[in-house]
Amino acid sequence: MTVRVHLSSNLRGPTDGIADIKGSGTTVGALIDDLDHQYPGLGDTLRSGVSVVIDGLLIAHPQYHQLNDGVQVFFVPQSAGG
Amino acid sequence: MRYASPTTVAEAVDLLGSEPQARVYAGATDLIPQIRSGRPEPTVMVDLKHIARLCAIADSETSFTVGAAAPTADVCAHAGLVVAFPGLVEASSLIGSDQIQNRSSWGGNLANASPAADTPPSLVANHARVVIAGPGGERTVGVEEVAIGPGQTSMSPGEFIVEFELDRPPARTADAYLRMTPRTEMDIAVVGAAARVTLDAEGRVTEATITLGAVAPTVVRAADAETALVGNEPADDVLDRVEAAASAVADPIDDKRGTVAYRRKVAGVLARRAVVIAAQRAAEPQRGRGGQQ
Amino acid sequence: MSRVHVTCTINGDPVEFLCDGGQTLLDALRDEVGLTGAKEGCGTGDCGTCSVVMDGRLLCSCLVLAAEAEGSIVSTVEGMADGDDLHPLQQCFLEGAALQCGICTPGFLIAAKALLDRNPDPTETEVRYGLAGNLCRCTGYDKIVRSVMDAAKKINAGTGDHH
Amino acid sequence: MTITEPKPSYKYVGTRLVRPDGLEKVTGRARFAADLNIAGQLHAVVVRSPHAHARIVSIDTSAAEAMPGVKSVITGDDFPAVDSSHRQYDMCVNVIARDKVFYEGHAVAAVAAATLKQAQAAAAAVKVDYEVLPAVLTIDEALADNAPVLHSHMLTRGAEPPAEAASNVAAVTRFSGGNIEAGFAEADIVIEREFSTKPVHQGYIEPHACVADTGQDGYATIWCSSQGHFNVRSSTATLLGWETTRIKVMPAEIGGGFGGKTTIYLEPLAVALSSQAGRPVKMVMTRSEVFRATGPSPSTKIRVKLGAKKDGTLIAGDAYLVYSNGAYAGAGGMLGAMTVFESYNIANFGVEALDVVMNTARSAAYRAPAAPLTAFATETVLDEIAEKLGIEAMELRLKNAVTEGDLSTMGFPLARIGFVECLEAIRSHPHFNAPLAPNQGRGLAAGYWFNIGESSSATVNLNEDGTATVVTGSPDIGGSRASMALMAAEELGIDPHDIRPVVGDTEAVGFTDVTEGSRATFATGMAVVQACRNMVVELRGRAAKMMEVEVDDINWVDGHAVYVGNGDSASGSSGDSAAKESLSLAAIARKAKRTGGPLTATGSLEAHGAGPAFAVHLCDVEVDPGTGVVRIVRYTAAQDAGTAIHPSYVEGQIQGGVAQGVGWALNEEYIYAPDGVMENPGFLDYRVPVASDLPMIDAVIVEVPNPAHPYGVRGVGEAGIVPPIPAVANAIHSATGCRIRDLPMSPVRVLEAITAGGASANGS
Repeated sequence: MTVRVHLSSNLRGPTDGIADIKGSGTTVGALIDDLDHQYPGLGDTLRSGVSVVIDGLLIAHPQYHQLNDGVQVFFVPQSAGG
Repeated sequence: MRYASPTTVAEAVDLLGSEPQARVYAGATDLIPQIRSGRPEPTVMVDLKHIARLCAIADSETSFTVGAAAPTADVCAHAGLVVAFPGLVEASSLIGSDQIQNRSSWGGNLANASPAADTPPSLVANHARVVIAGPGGERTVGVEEVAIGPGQTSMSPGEFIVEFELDRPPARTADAYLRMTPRTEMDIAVVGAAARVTLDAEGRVTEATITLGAVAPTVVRAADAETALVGNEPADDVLDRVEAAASAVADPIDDKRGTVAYRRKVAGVLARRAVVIAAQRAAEPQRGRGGQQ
Repeated sequence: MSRVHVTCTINGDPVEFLCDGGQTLLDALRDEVGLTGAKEGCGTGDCGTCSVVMDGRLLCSCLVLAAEAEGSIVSTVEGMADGDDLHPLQQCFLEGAALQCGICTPGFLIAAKALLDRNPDPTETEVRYGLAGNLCRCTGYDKIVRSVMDAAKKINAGTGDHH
Repeated sequence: MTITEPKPSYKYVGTRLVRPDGLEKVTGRARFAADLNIAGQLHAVVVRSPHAHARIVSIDTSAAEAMPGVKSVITGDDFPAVDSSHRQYDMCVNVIARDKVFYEGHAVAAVAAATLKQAQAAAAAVKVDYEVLPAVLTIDEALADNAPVLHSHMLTRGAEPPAEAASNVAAVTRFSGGNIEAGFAEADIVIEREFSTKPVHQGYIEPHACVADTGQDGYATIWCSSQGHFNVRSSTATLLGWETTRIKVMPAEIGGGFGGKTTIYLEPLAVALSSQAGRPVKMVMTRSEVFRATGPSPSTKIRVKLGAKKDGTLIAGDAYLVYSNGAYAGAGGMLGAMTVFESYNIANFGVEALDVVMNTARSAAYRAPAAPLTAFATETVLDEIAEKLGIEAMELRLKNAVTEGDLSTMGFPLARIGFVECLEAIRSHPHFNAPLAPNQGRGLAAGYWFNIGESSSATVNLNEDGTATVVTGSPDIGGSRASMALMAAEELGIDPHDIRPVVGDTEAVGFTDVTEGSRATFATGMAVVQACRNMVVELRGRAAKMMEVEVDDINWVDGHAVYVGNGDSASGSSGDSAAKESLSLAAIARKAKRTGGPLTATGSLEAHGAGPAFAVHLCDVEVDPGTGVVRIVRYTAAQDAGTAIHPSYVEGQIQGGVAQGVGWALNEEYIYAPDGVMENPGFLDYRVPVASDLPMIDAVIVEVPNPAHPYGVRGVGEAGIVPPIPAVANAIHSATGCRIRDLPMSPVRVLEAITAGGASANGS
């Protein structure tokens, strides 16, 4: 299935600055594989130190997170805490 | 390391004379951390707190005698001292927490010879004398003669401070002490200022002693500020001169606690404020009889 | 090196222990006597977590030689409660959430008891200055100060009837 | 308390339960790390570098080994080599130096002996030959063209084009949105300011301590206090090159952490020493070691530029952040970039953040890491914009505050948040319009923190008397056990006093991440709720057996299995007729043996949906114009807790954050001598606030529930430290007309600013 993807601005190197793209996959991991085909190098960018926000939920380790039709996936840097 | 607790001055003198690595021990708020951090240990710690004379506080018609190891908590609780030397008592109360107040003493504060110590400026302002015991017997010197530099005193090996003597202040006389610290408590003076003034019946200053702490290797007496004050009422223009003179005499260093410029300026500010407080106190009706209520 | 033999009273019990001449009362309490309620936060008298009362005086036990305790009466946090009966300060600290991590709590309780023994009805300012020798990094002191004042009320009202 | 949405009526959640671990703590019986003594233990001390930057030429331990009582001596050579590409390289070489030391206090060797004195003496006899190198001690020095490079492998991450030569810049992070040039062109007012801050320490009162015992079977047990014992286990194993399962970590009570105990320092040394000596080894840091050799916060240089329209609408923002993380790479700059503009809608923005290294102790997390410093910059520039535009500081913030659906700096729409509600809580507080005395001033500031989720596990065991034990893997730093008991009580429907919450060791409970990111009550709370809900499913099944009814006919109501089906199906002859309609949890627990065995349930999850927390603070100060001394005279702090599970400990977190923030604002700083030696490694000259430095701190709990948590919890541990620095700075400006942009705002600095007539070091 195809989902809308938004990259936070620090992750847009491989897309030449494009923020909003589309990709497909039933999980976030599969989505990243697809995005890496479209934008070589984006896979590495999105696989380490990156979280996603889906339906308002921040998901820190999203690789196997299931994607439903029509969702938008926001890739954001991973936060930390004290 | 041995621990010894003599009960007389003579016994303490003997102990200190018998071993070169003996150390006097009272509050030891600095000594114990040094030992624990692995510094060489003294061979014997001579605890002076079991000598009654060193812990006693006594007063007479004319004077006070305060044991060198009397806890500052006791000084602050002594009604006679509180009335006669409110500034000196304030200075005493500022040494550390309640916990430290039960260990710190004028003797320790003076013998450590820290330029930032709180009580020496007030002790000097009140013309205190110290009795020092040692192998050669006892001698009495002005309190300003004890510390001669950071960590250095004029006392010989084997000597220790036994007690402080303070004359009862004359009528219409009072002192004050102020210090600047970043925190309200648990801190070391960045600048300290003590003032003692005597007023005449018209409110003019007849005698003044103004001293500064933490702005030079030892307590500094602000003679020009005293001169500016004597013969005058402590009005604004006079106080301006006091402030300027106190700033001018300060000779501080830059260090982790403050800068030269800051210490110099604040020395003047605190000296001025201390003079104002001392003069207000001196003018209180009950001071007419010279510190006795 | 021969050790110093000390006989004293701790929390009402006669205690004997051996210590080194340079050993602090804090280390002796913790390592020789087995009372670990007093903590070491700094070792320089700046944090108050090692507070004990010796012969009626509140002290930082990290700045006292153990040998000095000879013949003395020492009170630590372990002796504050009367059996299962908590001291009003302990009760108020619990109810008032005056502790978070709890490492400073023994020192605060001892210092607060010494404060109330000396000044049974302190103002907020007096409590704050009276406890200035005890550092707490968790609470911002608010609930500690309130709990001490609550305990003072309780004790003064006789509802916290306790030794 | 401001409650913004109808709140479900809870029976226990939201009450002020006396904390279950409290009795042990007020009687002195609670065991913190240094309170543990194991029979036969040795005492160990660390040999530390006296130099800020040096190559280790050689280490001669022979004299130390020959000294009385010495049982083992270790150096970096006793640990497996670690490659700079290893994920935990920095942690490994920070715990014990290999070829170079990077800061004064860096561990180079450790000695275990029968007594502490013997160990100290032997440590002093370890001979280390250093080749002293020039030290880099400030951000400017680190960035200078000819700067000595600390790490020859450090290529700037995120650099474009990719870095080819090593430098002291670990990483660069850039964020942007809209069109920044166009934004500033549209602005009616633009203000740009520079800020600088020093490292500060978390200042937990309990120094790091541990006891380690390595058995002949090669398995080690560690007793220690930490914010995460599973992390102690894995990090120690990494350093030793061991299988994780060879190590068991027993959590002691922890005497404060605030981020500083999320990493390790002593444990691998203790295990290695114990392994060599065949005896348990105890290690306790001195306060001086804590200051010199554990992680302070980063120091920073920050430049923030904001543009606004006349009506106060923020239209453009530009930020340049440099965070020094001390000796090794860290994430301060990136976290700064993620927080600097996060509280406000700014259509056009750009952020560039550098993470740099220098020869000071490796920084560790400190409560909302990075955010207090970006808030210092943004909130004081905002204050200046408000002043210049003649708009109230509160109105300016309300006008630009982010709300649900607004876009984060990172591009996603924000979920339900409570920022505006916090602003309104302060605006309607009596403090807001209270009169001020001479030399007093009032400052307003806001703060934001993400909060995080991560992994948590919980086990609920029902005991035969009907009480429950709730085991979690989260060290309790501030009362979280009480919160766990309340949530479990709410779920199970039993009195929280009948629940014993405990922190389990690494072999007693499922994996649980570090207590950080304000996650314990949020994420571990979710695991507890999950475990309890699993338990309720089991309890309904057992009750169905006892009542001889279908499980679907049983509801769980207020601690009871209640039969809600058609009465006919419950008419079995052998059933417990007295319990036909309702069985208490205790009654079911009593019969557990006969209905299927012990009642145990677990919950384990990776918590998603940590809700961001906002805080808004109002601070009154009084400034002594003669000395520059600033005293805090009144303080009110509002914070969105989502739902306050235990209001007392939520208030406590807020109040504690305020106190730390005030200390950071006014007096706390690392002071280094020119050779990089820390000059103030003690509580006398590192000035954390004492009780008399602070007023009561009025904590106002705002509750805008987090939709992702079963009880609406947001983390509360960190956001409270974010606004105090700018709140104090803005209050000082209000009192004196001076804007101070360098921390700490010490008396020296304040008096300088007053004397200069309102101009601070970098202009006004």
